[in-house]
Amino acid sequence: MIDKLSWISVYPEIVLLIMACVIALADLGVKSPRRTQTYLLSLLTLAIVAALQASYAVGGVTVYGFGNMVVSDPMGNWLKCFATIAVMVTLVYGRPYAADRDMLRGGEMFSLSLFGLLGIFVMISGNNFLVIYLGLELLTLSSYALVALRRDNATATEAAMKYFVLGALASGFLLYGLSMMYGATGSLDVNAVFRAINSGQIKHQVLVFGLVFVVSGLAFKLGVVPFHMWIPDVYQGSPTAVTLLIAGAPKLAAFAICIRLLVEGMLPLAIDWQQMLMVLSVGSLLIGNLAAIAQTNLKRMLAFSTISHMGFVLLGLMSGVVNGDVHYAANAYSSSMFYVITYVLTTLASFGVILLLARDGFESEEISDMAGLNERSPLYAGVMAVCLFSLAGIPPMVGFYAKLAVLQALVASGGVFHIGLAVFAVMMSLIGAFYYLRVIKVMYFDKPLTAGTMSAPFDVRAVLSLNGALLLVLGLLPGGLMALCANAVVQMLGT
Amino acid sequence: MTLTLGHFLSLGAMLFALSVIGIFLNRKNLIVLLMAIELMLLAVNTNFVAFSYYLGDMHGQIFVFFILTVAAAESAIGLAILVLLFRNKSSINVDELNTLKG
Amino acid sequence: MGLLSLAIWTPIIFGVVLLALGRDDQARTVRWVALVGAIVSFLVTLPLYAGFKLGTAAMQFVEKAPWIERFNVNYHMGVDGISLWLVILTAFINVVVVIAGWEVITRRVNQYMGAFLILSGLQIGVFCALDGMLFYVFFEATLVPMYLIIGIWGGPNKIYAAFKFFLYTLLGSLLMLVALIFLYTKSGGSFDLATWHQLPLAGTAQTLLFFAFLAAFAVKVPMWPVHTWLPDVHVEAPTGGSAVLAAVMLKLGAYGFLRFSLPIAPDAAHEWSGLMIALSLIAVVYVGLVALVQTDMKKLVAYASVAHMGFVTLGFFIFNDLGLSGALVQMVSHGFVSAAMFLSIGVLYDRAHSREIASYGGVVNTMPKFTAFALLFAMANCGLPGTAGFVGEWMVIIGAVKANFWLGFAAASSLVFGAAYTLWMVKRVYLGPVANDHVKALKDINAREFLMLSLLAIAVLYMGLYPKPFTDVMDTSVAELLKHVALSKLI
Amino acid sequence: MSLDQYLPIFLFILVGIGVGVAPQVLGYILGPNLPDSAKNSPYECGFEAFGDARMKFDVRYYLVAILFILFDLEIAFLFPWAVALKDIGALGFWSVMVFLTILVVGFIYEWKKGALDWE
Amino acid sequence: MIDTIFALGEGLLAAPWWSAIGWPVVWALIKVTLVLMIVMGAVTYTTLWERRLLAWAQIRMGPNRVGPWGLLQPIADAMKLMTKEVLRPAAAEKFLFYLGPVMTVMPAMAAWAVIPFGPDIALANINAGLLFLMAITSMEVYGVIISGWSSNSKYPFLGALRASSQMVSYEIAMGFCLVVVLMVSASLNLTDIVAGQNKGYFAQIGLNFLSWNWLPLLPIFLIYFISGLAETNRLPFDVIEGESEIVAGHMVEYSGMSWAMFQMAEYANIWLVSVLTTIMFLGGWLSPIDSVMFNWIPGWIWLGLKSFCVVTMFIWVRVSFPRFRYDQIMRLGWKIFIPVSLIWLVVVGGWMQTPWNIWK
Repeated sequence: MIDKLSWISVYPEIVLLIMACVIALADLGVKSPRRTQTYLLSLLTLAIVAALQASYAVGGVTVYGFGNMVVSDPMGNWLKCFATIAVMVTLVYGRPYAADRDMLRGGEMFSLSLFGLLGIFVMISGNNFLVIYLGLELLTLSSYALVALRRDNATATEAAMKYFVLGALASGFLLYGLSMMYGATGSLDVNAVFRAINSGQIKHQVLVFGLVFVVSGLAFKLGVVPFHMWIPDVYQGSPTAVTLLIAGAPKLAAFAICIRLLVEGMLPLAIDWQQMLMVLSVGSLLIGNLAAIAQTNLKRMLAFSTISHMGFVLLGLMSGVVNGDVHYAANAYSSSMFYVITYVLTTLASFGVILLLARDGFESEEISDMAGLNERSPLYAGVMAVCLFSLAGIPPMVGFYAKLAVLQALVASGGVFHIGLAVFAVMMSLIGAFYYLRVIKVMYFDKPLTAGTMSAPFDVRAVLSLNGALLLVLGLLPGGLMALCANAVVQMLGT
Repeated sequence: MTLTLGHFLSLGAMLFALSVIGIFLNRKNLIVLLMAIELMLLAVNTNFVAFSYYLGDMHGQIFVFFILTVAAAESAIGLAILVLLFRNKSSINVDELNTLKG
Repeated sequence: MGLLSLAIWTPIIFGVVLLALGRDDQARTVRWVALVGAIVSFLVTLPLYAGFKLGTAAMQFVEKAPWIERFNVNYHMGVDGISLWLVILTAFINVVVVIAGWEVITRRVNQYMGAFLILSGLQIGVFCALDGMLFYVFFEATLVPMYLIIGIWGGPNKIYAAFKFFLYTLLGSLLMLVALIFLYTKSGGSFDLATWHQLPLAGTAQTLLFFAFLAAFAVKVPMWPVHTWLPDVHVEAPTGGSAVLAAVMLKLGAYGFLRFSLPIAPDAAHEWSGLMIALSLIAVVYVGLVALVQTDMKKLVAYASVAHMGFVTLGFFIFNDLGLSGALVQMVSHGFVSAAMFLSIGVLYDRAHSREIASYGGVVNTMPKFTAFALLFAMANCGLPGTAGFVGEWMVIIGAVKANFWLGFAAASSLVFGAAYTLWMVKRVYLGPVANDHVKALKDINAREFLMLSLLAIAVLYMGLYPKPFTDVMDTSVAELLKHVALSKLI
Repeated sequence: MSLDQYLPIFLFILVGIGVGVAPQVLGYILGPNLPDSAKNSPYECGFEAFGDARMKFDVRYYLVAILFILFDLEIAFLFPWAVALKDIGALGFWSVMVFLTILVVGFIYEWKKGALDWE
Repeated sequence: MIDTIFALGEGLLAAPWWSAIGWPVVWALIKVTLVLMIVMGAVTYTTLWERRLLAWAQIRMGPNRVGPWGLLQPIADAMKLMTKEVLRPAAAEKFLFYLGPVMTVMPAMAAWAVIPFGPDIALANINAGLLFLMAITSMEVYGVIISGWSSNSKYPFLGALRASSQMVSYEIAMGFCLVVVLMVSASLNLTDIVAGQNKGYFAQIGLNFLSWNWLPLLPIFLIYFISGLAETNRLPFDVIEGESEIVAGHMVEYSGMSWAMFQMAEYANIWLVSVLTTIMFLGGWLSPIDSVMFNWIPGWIWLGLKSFCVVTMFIWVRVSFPRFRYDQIMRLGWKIFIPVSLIWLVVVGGWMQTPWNIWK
């Protein structure tokens, strides 16, 4: 029986769950076409949850609850905190867009976002295959529905269908792998699995067989080559607000389950999964960057760039353990964590600008739609430029430090081969710089197609400016966030 | 002949392979695709139940319960999307999902 | 806040304020704020020279504070004899550029001025950084404003030029990044340059590092054969952009050789010095010939820049006192001269909107004051005694002769080419009868342009007639560097 | 695992199928077999059939199907709980109360959204 | 030749697998057939009973010509149907068209496998009896859908949609009812469920019928019964074959024995629901009062009697109530039955947590 529940480990989740339900029901009585009440209540909830998570994270205590089913550790708490903020920002950016496109007839966008966030929380907290799976599904099911929120839009529904099919396929792969792991180790508990593998009494082939499927499933979720097919279509097809929701916070969760499953659960198999991750990341860097060049649709281009960025994240993950030496683990995983967090931050701002440009009935999705943005609004052009430079990894934007951290982890952990990999990675980011620059070129060097200036609600303007400024400030002073990631990962590994 | 774990695992593997083939080779009907996805989850369930029985550990069966539920929710959403898709495109042909390309 | 921080952040803060506040309908205010910013930024660099202690090779005005503790990156700054004049040069050129863009730029003035101010701060940062990562951050960050300057205010083919500039230089520096990370790992977790200078390294590692740094710096300098971006960029960039590019940005690469390639991988530097000298000579001789056939004034000066920078790298890799200090002097003097050349072309271009040599002729008749300045700068460009250009080139040539007579001979031959292409251009553009109606309509320079050109003229003449303040500052540091490079670091 | 008791079930299913098949075969053999086009056309109140029978139908049927899937699985969850309720005590009871609360939230939601209306 | 065959037969009979599998199979088959004979007999005569009862209620004669009191009427009907032509619309899916009736009848028959007719009389006394029932009766819907769809005709199609929606809707309410029953009986085994009703205060003082589930679970009992009506598509919930709207629903295109299959399934299902109601709420084979007077009567007779009463209730409802509108049916199912059964589920669950729990 469950001897101790440790409710404290899930208080934020409980708050979020209750509030998500309350919001779903309360929204039924809301008449406002822009869902102001629902919106404010959602933001309030998210703010409370974020604060709660941050206070947990600062407390730095690791609590196992519900018979070891969930764990609340600083790494998870920080990730959850950032995910909450990401969802919050997304809602702020997305509301005018959604309101213009008839997506706010009901408050589903808000309640589903909150449920999706709950899924993210559960994924991050999960210390058991079952819990992780449930969180994953809660997130993806909410996302499917969100993508299809524009009911009359053929592209959106097509994207939803593709997302659904490939997402379900990914879940299937992951589950199959998990079932094999369960069969081999006899437990669903991540720690118990670790102990079982570490005992060395289990046949290696069986474990690797399961591992292949687990890694493929994770790769699907992260969207790395060759499991990336859904990313461009879904990014492009979804309503931009939803694209942002998919592109932002879930990446944090995907990173977290990689850590939970691969590191906490299967670290003794590191040699095997490292190789797989390496292949995946090389492929992602190559395909993601090369394919991005050919795109004319901004969202699609950013989708391919996401693929390449996830390749970088995997580079960090794969350089944690060298020949069984776990000395570099903290360094490597924290670099990945830093990368993911900064990536999400950047993505938020860049999609925020795209959302802002999209007027009623006009999707600002083509790169050419950005023409002369600098003439129309130097502020938004500036924010977008900062984002793109950050994505390209140009200092002093924060994206540079992310790349630096990952490359450092890569070089530190290996010999000539890893250095070669690092050179390959920087070459690929050079290609990346090209297509980011292209967008900047369109924004700054081209003549605007329309003369109109940009207008946006106050909340959007404020958050967007703050977001852009944060990219720069973090670029000048990245130390704090890096230290935060490092501490969190060290504590995670310590337990 | 006695049934061993291997038999159940082979069954699971076959179902899984079948569903993967169904997903990748099927170019005609999206409903078949949805069914293949369900089949995939069933393959996983077979695995879990078999392992659970042979390990004498109940957790695997509990997992199956949850997978079933999730599968139901998933098919509900899948079908909902399918209906939307049909309304918008008047077709559920896999090959006609080609607006998004590049 | 130390003097160096002040020198770096004053222009940057002014720049950011300009970006944030300025609008085109307040262009006047924007210009004045920019000018004040530039002048203040320049003034804060002067105490550096005043307070600089001669006779020591140690870093001065050192500031050190932890920056990114996780990677042991420090906000570590300092100047020595090598970098001091480059800092001052940068701030000076910035003032001149702000004046140069005063009336010419009418579109998004705040962004233009802001970009230059920020760029200036970043460049000063590069010269001051004593931490590998800090250096890299400043080094790379300079690309962003320059890219925008070229792209927004550039000529008809600006987009091609901007991309070429950005990607070429980024390619090199990314390799350097890997090298930096490698060094960080090798040195047990430090980005400190002084630590790296003492770090013993194996031969292969040194070679690889040397080439990784070469990739970054050679592109930036630029050395033959990776110089091709420079003429394109110069042609398309606005006048101010060209001036800063030629005067300061090229020096970033040259400076990098002195801070990274030579002291960190001295054995590799010696081993590959033959190659480097060869490349430098090709730059000097061959590119000098190429300059001869240019019909576009800016392109001509751009190729001349490549040739002059060839002198600099030549000076570095002959490893003697005269060569190295000559190269340093050449860096500073080329900063003044090339900026002046580009600004002169800019003055003409603003009036006639053409850079073709053929569309001018007899400018002296309509613009006598301007022609006087232009002749002075042209002489400096071809290294006539009494001008800034002479000192550096002469020292390098003597250094080269010391090392090897034929080397010196080849280098000296470039003086002939330099004189040839510069003077030929002068003859065709400025001298002779008025060639056409455009020239006839030219108005002589106004007070602003006069101020701008005379500032440069003073600098050029002062440096040519009395180079002692420059060489004095450099001597100790150069000697120290040579001593360091002479020691093998092989393990 | 004792499967003895399942043998009759298996046989029952087989026999059940037999009960379904045999009379139809019998009827086919014993009855006349004289089809004509009127007999073989679909019934439409005596009129000629028009249009395709594979028509679009009200989306609410489909909604009911989806809701059924979900609710039926909730019931599947409740089955083992109900059987074991006497053993698992208050904790078990309250856990499922939480579960049911969430279920009820969904139920209220769809009710208010009009998914259950058939006017 | 004959000797060889005989020897082969001998050998087969003597083989160990035969005694291990063969005999149980044969024995089980006999029992299965027996049960089905009884069920089919009951089905046949229920039709007669219904017609007579309807006639009596409407003050007319009903079938009384064939045999004494019309007792041979069902046989005659069967003969008639057997010699009718089996029609199939040209546009129908051939295989599915004939599969429809099979899929309808099969569950109605197979479900009897787990029904206990007495304390030890069950063909398959499995632990998951109720689960099996849930599973097999759910398959009923397939028959309806398949037949409605494969006919490739509009009325059957609409009828099938309506029927299946209605059936699945009420299945949820039924499911909740079953959950409540399970809560108090703590077993999925039907024999245990019946045995569990023979406990408690009233059973000790001999008033068995008051300790049966129907009393403490009265709302559930009612919901279950009414849902049973809807599940079997009986009046007042038989809009799917409402003559005035869509003729005969999914069976429009069927004739002859194919059509008879649907009728057979319907009546078999009525009996099944009745027997289940009896088992779960009315004490199964238990005698209503614990006295010598009743106890000598065998359990299966009690079961039969109680079930017969429930079946008669089905017919009485048909006589008495007008047909519901379709939207009313759906409203009743979703908006009344499901909430009420849910609430009662919570109430019973809470009750069981209190000291006044009567199902210890």
